[in-house]
Amino acid sequence: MSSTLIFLCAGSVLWLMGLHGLARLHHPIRRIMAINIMGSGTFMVMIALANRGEHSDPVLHALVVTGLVVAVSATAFALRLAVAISAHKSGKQQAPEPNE
Amino acid sequence: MLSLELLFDITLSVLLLILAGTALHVRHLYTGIVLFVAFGLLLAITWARLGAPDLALAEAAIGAGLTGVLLLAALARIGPEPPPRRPPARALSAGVLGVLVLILLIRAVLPLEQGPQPLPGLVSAHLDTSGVSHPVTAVLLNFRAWDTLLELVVLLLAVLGVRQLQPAGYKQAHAWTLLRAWSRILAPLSVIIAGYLLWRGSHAPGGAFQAGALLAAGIVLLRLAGLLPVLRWDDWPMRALVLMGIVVFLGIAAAGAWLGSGWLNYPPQWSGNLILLIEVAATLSIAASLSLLVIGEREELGT
Amino acid sequence: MTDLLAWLSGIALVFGCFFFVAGTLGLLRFPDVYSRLHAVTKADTLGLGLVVLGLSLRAESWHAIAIMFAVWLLVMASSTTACQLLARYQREQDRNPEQEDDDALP
Amino acid sequence: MTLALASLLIPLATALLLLFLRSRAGAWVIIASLLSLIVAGLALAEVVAHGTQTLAIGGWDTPLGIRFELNLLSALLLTFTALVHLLVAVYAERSRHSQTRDTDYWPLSCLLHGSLAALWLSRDLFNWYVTLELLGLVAVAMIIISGPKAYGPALRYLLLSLAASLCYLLGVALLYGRYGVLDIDLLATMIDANHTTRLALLLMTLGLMLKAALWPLHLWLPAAHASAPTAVSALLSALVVKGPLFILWMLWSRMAPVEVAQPAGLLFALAGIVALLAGGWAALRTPFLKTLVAYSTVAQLGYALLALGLLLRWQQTELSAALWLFVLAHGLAKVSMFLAAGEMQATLGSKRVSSLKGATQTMPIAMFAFAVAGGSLIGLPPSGGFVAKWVLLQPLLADPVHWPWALGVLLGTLASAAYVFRVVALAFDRADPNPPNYNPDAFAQWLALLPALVVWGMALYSEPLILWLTEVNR
Repeated sequence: MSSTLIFLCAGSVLWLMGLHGLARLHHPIRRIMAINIMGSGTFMVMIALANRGEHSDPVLHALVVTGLVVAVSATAFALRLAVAISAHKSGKQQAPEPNE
Repeated sequence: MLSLELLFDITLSVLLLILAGTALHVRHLYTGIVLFVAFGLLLAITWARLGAPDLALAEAAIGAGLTGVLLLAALARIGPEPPPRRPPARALSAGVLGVLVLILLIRAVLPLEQGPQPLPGLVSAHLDTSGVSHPVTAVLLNFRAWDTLLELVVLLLAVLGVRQLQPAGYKQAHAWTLLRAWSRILAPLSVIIAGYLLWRGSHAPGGAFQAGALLAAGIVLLRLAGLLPVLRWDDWPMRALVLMGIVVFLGIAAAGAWLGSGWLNYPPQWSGNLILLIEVAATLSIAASLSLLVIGEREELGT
Repeated sequence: MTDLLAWLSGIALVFGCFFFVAGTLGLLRFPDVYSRLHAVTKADTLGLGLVVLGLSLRAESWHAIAIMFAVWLLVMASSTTACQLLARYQREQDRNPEQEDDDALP
Repeated sequence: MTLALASLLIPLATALLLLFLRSRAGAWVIIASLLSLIVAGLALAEVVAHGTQTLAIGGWDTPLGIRFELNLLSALLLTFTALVHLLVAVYAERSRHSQTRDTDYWPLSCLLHGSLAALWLSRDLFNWYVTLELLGLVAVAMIIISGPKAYGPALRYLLLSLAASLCYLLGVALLYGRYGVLDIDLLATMIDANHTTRLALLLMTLGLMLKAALWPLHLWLPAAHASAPTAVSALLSALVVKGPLFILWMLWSRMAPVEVAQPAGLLFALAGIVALLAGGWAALRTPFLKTLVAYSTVAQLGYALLALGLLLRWQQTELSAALWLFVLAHGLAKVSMFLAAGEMQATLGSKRVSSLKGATQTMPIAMFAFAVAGGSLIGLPPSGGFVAKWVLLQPLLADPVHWPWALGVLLGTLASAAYVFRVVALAFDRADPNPPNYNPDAFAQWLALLPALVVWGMALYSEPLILWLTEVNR
């Protein structure tokens, strides 16, 4: 039992929780959060793998940095898309009313 | 028995799992988002614990900070809606399937506690010729620079994608005086820290992405406080900023291919300076793109 | 001397943690937004201050102490601002009760 | 290799230039894709003459760096991508109905071209992840050009595509944890059939199948492809779904251990047969024209899946040729079909198949393009689709044990014939033709016909094509 193993397992569970959430949840924001949790689980597996040896593995760290930027770009795009959908849905029913 | 370190690790992972679960399934969406931000911060601590300070910085800035702002902004405009409940039979079957997949996953990761790791050795062997002394930066901007270049294109595509959306009718709230005063102090600080992170990236944890994200956070804050004018894609300096990173990167790659040494192959005596140049351009591009993603509106973006 | 410092630092850390726990409990259990804010900002300011104090007593260089002090100052300033903004938002909500408040914590 | 890199760089640089100048001039894109096509053709000639070339990016050899490999298949796919992009760009520039006038379609299509070129050349598992994300984002960005009604399918596509990428990425992480390298050929030398490898392959395969809309993970495709602008639907069906398919083929035919690949091949082949039938049936039933064409993509991808499965099952490398011939023929035919369908739909003013009544009279050229492209999808000789099917059927007919598979192909052919004839028969019903809302645009219809003619022309070059594609598998 080592910390690598703990985080490998925790990462797998997180990934699965994200996948499950994506399949079961309906609200777009929740689904987007689920995908982010799935991503965090994947990154956790990668970083736990990087932490195995004497020195941590810089290649995996670099891959995760790339993955994080990809994740945040996609999240931002998805959220804006979700907002646009709800705006156009409510726009069909009544004139759009700025919230807040 | 259990050492203190293991106890800490176990507590951390259990907390993460609980936070993730409640963030997804809690009744109020707002609570879920707050918990999700907390999850991101705890994740940053986990990365630091696992010896990845670069990622801890990136996660805190990008994962927790910007994603949190994005989620809350989206919630304000979409509004919560009660999710319809699924019949319990399907929940049960999903649960059984989940446990099965989990067993497969755990069986697959168990042997990974030890494994061959040829790359870290190679990285440190070639670190001297890479032009920087921090291994993660060396991988990002030299050994696997092509990934990084494409990743900048991903960011650009997200900006372009948001640009295709038609206006959603959204008015920015009026900012209070205190917020304005506080952002006047914070924004310069974020610029200084971003510059420091960028400079530090060549020899220690830090680098273009962390710096860009921090810079973007400063810009977003100023914009929300109403201290910055609207960010328009239509202004050519904005477009130039967004595209600069890719142009500089591609330019250096193509010049290398043209002048002899090869695609993305930096001449050894210049590699340090070239990497710095790319990093500065990339930082500005990332900051501009992320700010457009978070606060750019179609009315402001489009024609 | 070192012993004394270690003891002092330990006490400060314990008290710091106590304030964090108390603040969290207050956040969860107090009835309205204002008292919750009171609890949580107190935790930030006092709890973090004590933790920083405790760690400073153990620090090896002035540099580290300066950084921790800067962290404390920044956190204090931002929590003050955030608290003020939240309280103000809540007061506006209280004045216009017709706007339904879906976002309140349960 | 320089030529291949140029073919990748030209569209990327054009996209950046267009974005900076805020230009929406299609002529630039046409010139750029023509240049890219010429350069890719030269690269293909070079590979034919001198064999496979590799490039270590940045001068760093694997496993440290990323490797590009230009073999016959990559060169062919580069050429194919540039050709399809060119054909679609000419149509989109000229037609009134492409729904891409004065939009960001132009820089986006260039970015799509560049991303695919990067995918064809790369041989690195993680680099493929980044190119997959590029493809997903660019596809979604292009779908939402057509306006708010496409937002729903686009969001669904985006979320599924992200989840699929993360499946793939977890698989890559497991493989890296087990073997410590990311280059596919290095992995192929080390890999053995253990539990981690199996699960990693399963995760990557599921992710890629979802992205390539292979049955049973295809449900997002019809809505997304049908709601996109016409030119975009053509690009999506012809190119985007082929990217993940390429990676899937690489993983299984080059890297996976034989004892895992053989049982998996059976599953792939069965899924392929089901895809042929289910996709064909859905195409036969749907009331909407573009949805019909989109379901036909699902069905046609079944052939590719079947070829991949049998290739793995019997370890017969000739079947790679069948797979890639299907991809090329289907891509060109589908471009023609989508362009013709979009042109007819816009001119006749209805999305329904029933509005095509008498279309041979009102829009004869577009209907002809649809029928010619459909002929290739059915596999009528001497079209590209026929060549592909012929290469696939040869080993199936050689041995009576394999005849059940041939029966599956036959049923699939019948299904595709059914949905093509459903449209064509309606179009020949000239008794009471549906009057067009606009004057039919003859030139745009000719442009829609062009790719279909190319796919029939493919048959003329079938011999070198088969020869090259048989060699690609090591």
